[in-house]
Amino acid sequence: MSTAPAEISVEPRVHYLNVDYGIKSWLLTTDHKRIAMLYLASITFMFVIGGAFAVIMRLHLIEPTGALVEPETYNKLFTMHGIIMIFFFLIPSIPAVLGNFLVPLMIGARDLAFPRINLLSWYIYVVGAAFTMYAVVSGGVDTGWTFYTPYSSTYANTHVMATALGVFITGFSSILTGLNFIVTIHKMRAPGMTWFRMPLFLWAIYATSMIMILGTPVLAITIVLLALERLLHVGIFDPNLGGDPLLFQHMFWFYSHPAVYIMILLGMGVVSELVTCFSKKRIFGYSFVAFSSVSIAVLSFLVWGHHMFVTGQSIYAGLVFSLLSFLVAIPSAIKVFNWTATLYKGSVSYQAPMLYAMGFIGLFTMGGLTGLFLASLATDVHLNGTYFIVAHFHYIMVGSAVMAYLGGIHFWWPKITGRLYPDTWARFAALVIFIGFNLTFFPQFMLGYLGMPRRYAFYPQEFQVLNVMSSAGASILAVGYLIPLVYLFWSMRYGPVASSNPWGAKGLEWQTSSPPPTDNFEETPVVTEGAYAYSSEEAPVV
Amino acid sequence: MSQHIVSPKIYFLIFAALFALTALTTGVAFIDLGPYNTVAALAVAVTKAILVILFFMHVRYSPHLTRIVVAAGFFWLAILITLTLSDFRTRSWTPRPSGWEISAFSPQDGR
Amino acid sequence: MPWWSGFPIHPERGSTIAEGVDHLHYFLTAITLIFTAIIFATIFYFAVKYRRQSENDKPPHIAGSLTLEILWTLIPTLLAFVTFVWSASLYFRNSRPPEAALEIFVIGKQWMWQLQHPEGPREINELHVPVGQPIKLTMISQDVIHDFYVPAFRVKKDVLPGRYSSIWFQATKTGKYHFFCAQYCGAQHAGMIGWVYVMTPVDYEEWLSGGVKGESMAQAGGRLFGQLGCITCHMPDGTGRGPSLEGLFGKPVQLQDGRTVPADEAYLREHILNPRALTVKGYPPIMPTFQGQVSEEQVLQLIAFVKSLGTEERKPAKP
Amino acid sequence: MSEAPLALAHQFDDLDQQHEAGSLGMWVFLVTEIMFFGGLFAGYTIYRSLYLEGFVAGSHILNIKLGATNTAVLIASSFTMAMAVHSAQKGRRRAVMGFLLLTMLLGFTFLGIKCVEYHDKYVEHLIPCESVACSNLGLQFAPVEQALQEIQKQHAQLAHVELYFCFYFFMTGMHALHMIIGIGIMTYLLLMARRGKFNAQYYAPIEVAGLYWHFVDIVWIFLFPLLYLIGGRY
Repeated sequence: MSTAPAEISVEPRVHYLNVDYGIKSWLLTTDHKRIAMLYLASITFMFVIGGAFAVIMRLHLIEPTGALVEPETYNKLFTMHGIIMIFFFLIPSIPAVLGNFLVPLMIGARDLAFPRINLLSWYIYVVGAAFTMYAVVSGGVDTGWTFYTPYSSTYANTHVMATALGVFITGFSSILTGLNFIVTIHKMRAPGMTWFRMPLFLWAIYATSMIMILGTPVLAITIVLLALERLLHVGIFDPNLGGDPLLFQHMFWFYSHPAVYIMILLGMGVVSELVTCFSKKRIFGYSFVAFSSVSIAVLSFLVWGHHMFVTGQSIYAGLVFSLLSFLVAIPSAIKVFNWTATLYKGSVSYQAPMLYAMGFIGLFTMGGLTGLFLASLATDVHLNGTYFIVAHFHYIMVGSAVMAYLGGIHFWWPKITGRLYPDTWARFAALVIFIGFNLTFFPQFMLGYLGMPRRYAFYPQEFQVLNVMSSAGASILAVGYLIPLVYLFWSMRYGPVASSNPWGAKGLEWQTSSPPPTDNFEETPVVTEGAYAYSSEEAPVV
Repeated sequence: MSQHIVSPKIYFLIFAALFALTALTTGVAFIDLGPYNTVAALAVAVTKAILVILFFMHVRYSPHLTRIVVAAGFFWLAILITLTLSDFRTRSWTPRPSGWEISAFSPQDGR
Repeated sequence: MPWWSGFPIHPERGSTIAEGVDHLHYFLTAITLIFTAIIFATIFYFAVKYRRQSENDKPPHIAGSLTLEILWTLIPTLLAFVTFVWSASLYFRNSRPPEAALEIFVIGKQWMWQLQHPEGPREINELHVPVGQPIKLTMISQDVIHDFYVPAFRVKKDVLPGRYSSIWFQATKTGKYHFFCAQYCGAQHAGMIGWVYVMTPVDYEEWLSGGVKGESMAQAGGRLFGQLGCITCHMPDGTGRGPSLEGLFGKPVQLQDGRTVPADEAYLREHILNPRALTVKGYPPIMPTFQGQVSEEQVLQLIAFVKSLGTEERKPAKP
Repeated sequence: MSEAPLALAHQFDDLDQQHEAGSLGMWVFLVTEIMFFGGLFAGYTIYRSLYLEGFVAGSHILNIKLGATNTAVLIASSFTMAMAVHSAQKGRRRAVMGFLLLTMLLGFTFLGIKCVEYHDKYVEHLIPCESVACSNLGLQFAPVEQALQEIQKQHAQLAHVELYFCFYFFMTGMHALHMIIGIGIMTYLLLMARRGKFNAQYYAPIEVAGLYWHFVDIVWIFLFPLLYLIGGRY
C-alpha cells in the first residue's frame, strides 16, 4: 500500500545519534532527543517487568482456588503490577519519551528551556525506580497501588517505606518534566508559531503538564505523611487519634484521578496527529479539540470523590462529585466525535499508526462510557471494588493510552531512528493486540456486574469460565506486545533508510532531516500556515 | 519583566508595613473577639502575603502570565480544601425523604 | 455438568432495590453499546469510502462546523444530566433505612465477619435473615478498612475502624446469597466471604430460638453496665452524679457548649470512649474514658442495653 | 559591560528570553510548592474544624513570643533578600554579597529560635511519637503540669492535642527544611558572586533564589497565625 521511499544515498551526515559515542555521551547528555531515548529504554524495561507480573496473575486466576502462587504473593503481584505500570510506565511514557523528543522539534526550538533539569529528571526517575526495584527484589509490598491507610500505615509488614520513597522520588521527575514543557511552550515557540498554529499534540502536552504541576505535589506530601505515620506510629490518618483514613483517600485521589488524565490526554494528542496525517486532512474543529484538552485538565481536579462513594464519604459530597464526574466526560466525547469527523472526505490509509489510532478511538469510547456507570451513584454502589472497575480502567490505560503510545512510537520511529519499520508486521501486531486486549478485558465487565470483587487471590466457582477467557486473552495480548519489540529493534539496524518526511505529514518536526541534527534545525524555521494544512494549495515544498 | 528596578525606599516601606502587621496580629490575638479572632488573623496574613508577592517578588511589574500562574496555584489549593471540607462538614447530614435533616452533630462523623 | 451452565450472565435479584439498580444498569449499557457501535461503524464506513486512492489526493479543507459541535456537546450533556438525576434519586432513596428495620450488628476484623443479632445469637461469616423484613446492618471494623458487599442485594459499604457505617436491605427471595469483603484488607482478603441465608419468617423464628441461646445483647449489656460501675453514677432515678439513661436513646441531648445532638449509636459510642469532649449541660466532666477497657462488641452490647432502658414497647416489632 | 556570552545558553535566542524563562520556571516550581504545603494546610483546616478545642489547647501551649520574633526575623530576611536582588540589578557586587550574608544570618537566627522551641517541646514531653524507638529516646507525648492544665481547661482530648502537635511538627519541620535548602542555595550564590559571575545584565540566579526565599517567608506568614494564634489568648 505505502510506496517505499526512493532509495537515498546515505552520505555520513552528522545527527544527534552519531555525533558522539560512548557511555559518557549518553549519561551526561543534555540533548532532549538523547534524554528521550534514555527514557524509552528505562520505561520499556519497567513495562516488561510490570507485564510479567500481569501474566503471572492471569495464569494464577485460571483456577478458582488459585493455580500458581500463595495469596500473600498474589497480593504483592497485583500491588507491584499497579505501582510499576502506573508510576513507572504510563505516567512517564508519552510525556517523557514522545514529549521530550518532539516538543522542541514541533515548536522549532533548539532544545527544552532547561536541558540540565531535563537530565536531572531522568536521573530522579532512575533513583526512584531503583528504590522500587529494591522493594520488589527484597520481598515486594502488598498494600495495593493505592496504599490505603490504616492497612499501609500500621498493619502491613512488607516493604511499604522503600516503595513509598521510590514513588515519592519519581513524582519529582514528572514535576520537573511538566515544568520544562510549560516554560518551553510559553517562551520558546518559533516566530509565527502562535498558540492556534501549534499541533494538537502540544496542546495535550500543555494540559498534561498543568496536571503534573498541580497534582503531583499533593501525592508527594501524602506519601510523606504516610511514611511519617509508619515511622512514628502516630499520624493524621490514625483512627485512634481521631484521625480519619478518608483524609488519606481524599489527598491520594486528588492526584491519582488527574493522573489517569495525564495518561489519556497525551494519548488523545498523539491520535489527533495520527488521524490528521493518515487522512491527509485538517482536524475537524481545531479549537474545540484544543480547548477540550485544557478543560479536561481543569475538570479532572474536581471529580476525585467518585472513588469514594462507598467508603463513608458524605452523601451530599457524593452527589456533588457525581455531577462533576458526568461533566468531565463531555470534553472526551467532543474529541471522539471530532476525530471521527476528521475522516470524512479524507484520504484514509491503513498503515500501522492509523490502525492504532482507530483502535484507540473505539476502545476509548468503550472505556469512557463505562466510566458513566461509575460516576452514577446507584450503579457505583454495586460496581465499586469489583472487576468492572478493573475492566474500565484497563480499557482506558491499556486499550487507549498504550495503543496511542505504540501508535506514536511507530509514527515517529523514522524521525527518531532514521529507519523505517516493516509495516506488514506492524499491522499484524496491532491486530493481535486489539484482539488479545478485548478478549482479556471484556469478560471482566461481566465478572464485575456479577459481583466478583477485585484483588481476590481465590474466588467462588461460578466466576471461573469468564476468568479463563480473560487469561486466554492475556496470553494473546502478551504476544502482541512482544512482536513490536522484535521488529523495532530489528529495524534500527536493518530497516530501510527513511526520508525526512516518509508519511507526507505536516508539522515542523517533519521539515528537518531524520534523525535530526543535535540543534534540530539548520536555521530556526518560520511558520506561515496553520497546523495540518494538508489541503491548502501552496503546500510548502518538503 | 523583572528588569524593572524597585527603589530601596519602597522595599523599606513594605518591610515596615509587614513588621507593623505582625505586631498587630499578635496584639489582636490577646483581645477576645470570639470567632473573629481567626478571621482577623487570616486577613492580616493574607495582606502580608499579598505585599510580599506584589513588591518583594515583583509580581506587580511582571507580565500577566506570572499573575495567572500565581492565581492558579492558590485557586487549586482552594479546590483541594473546599471540596474535602465539603465532605467532612456534611457527613452528619442524613437524607430525609422530604429533604436533608441536618443534625447539629454526630460526633465521629464530624461536626 | 456442561461448562456453560455455570456461566451466569446476570446476578440474582435478591432485594427490593435490585430491580431499580438493574434498570439503570441496562440503560447505561444500552448507551455504551449504541455510542460504541455508532463510532465504530462511522469510522469503518469513512475508512472504506474515503480510502486513499493515490499518494497525492487533495481532500477538501473542512475546518469544522459550529452546529455539529454544539449538537454533540448538548446531547451528551443532556444524557449525562438525565443519568445523573435518575441515579442520584435512586441512591438518595436507597440510602435511608425504613423506620421499623430489624437491626443487626456487624464487626469486621482481619479476615472474618462477626454478625451479632440483638436477640443473642452470634454468627461467623454467616447471616440468617427473614425474608420481607427490612434489615439494617450497623457495622464497624476492629483493625483495617473492610467492606460488606452483597452482590445479589446490590448493597455495599466500607466498614471503617473507629466509626459506625450502616446499610439496609429488604430480601425479596429466600435462598443463599454470597457476601464478600470488597475493600483490600490484607493476606486473606479473598477469604473474608460468607453466605446470607434468607429464610421464611417461621423458619427464621425457629432458627433464632433453636440456635445456641446465649443471653441477648441487652442482657449482656446490663451485666457489663454493673461490672464496669456505670450504675454507680447513672442511677435509674437520676439521683447519681451522672444523668439517668432511662429512655435516652434517640432523644436530643443538650451539651455543655450549647449544641443539642441526637443520642444515636455514634453519640453513645463516642461518649463511652471519649467522654470529656461531650460533657452534658449541668453535669461535671468527670466521666472516665473506657477506651481500651471495652471491645467493640462490648460497646455494642452497652448500647443495646441503653436502648432497652425504659423503652420496652419500642422494641422492633416482631413480624 | 559587554554581554557575557557564556551566560546565554545555546537554546535561547537572547538574554531576555532566558531571564523570563528562568523566572517563569521558578514561579511554576513555586506553584508546586504551594500545592505541596497545601496538602498540609488542607489536613490542618479539616482537623481544626473537627476538633477545635484540641487545637486551641495545643496552640495555647506554644510560646507566642518566640513565634512573633521568628516572624519578624523572617520578614527582615525577606527585606535583605530583596535588597540583594536590587543591588544585583545595579551590578554592585559587594552590596550583593553583604545582603546575601545578612539574609543567611537572619535565616540561621530563625533556625536557632526554632531549635529552642523544639527543645522546649522535648522537655515538656510534647513530641507526637508512640513508637518504641521514640520512647527509648525520651520522645513521647505525655503533657505535664502547665500543658496538662491548659488541655483540661479547654475540655480537649489528649488524642486531639497530639493530632495538633503532629501538624505543628510536620508543618514547621517541612518549613525549616526549606529554610535549610534556601541557605544552601545562598551559600552557592555567595561563592559565584565572589567570583564575579554576575553583572547588571546577568543576575537571574539571584533573582530566582529571591523568589524562592520570599515564598518560604510567605509560608511562615501563614504558619504563624494558624499555629500560634488559634482562638486567641485571653
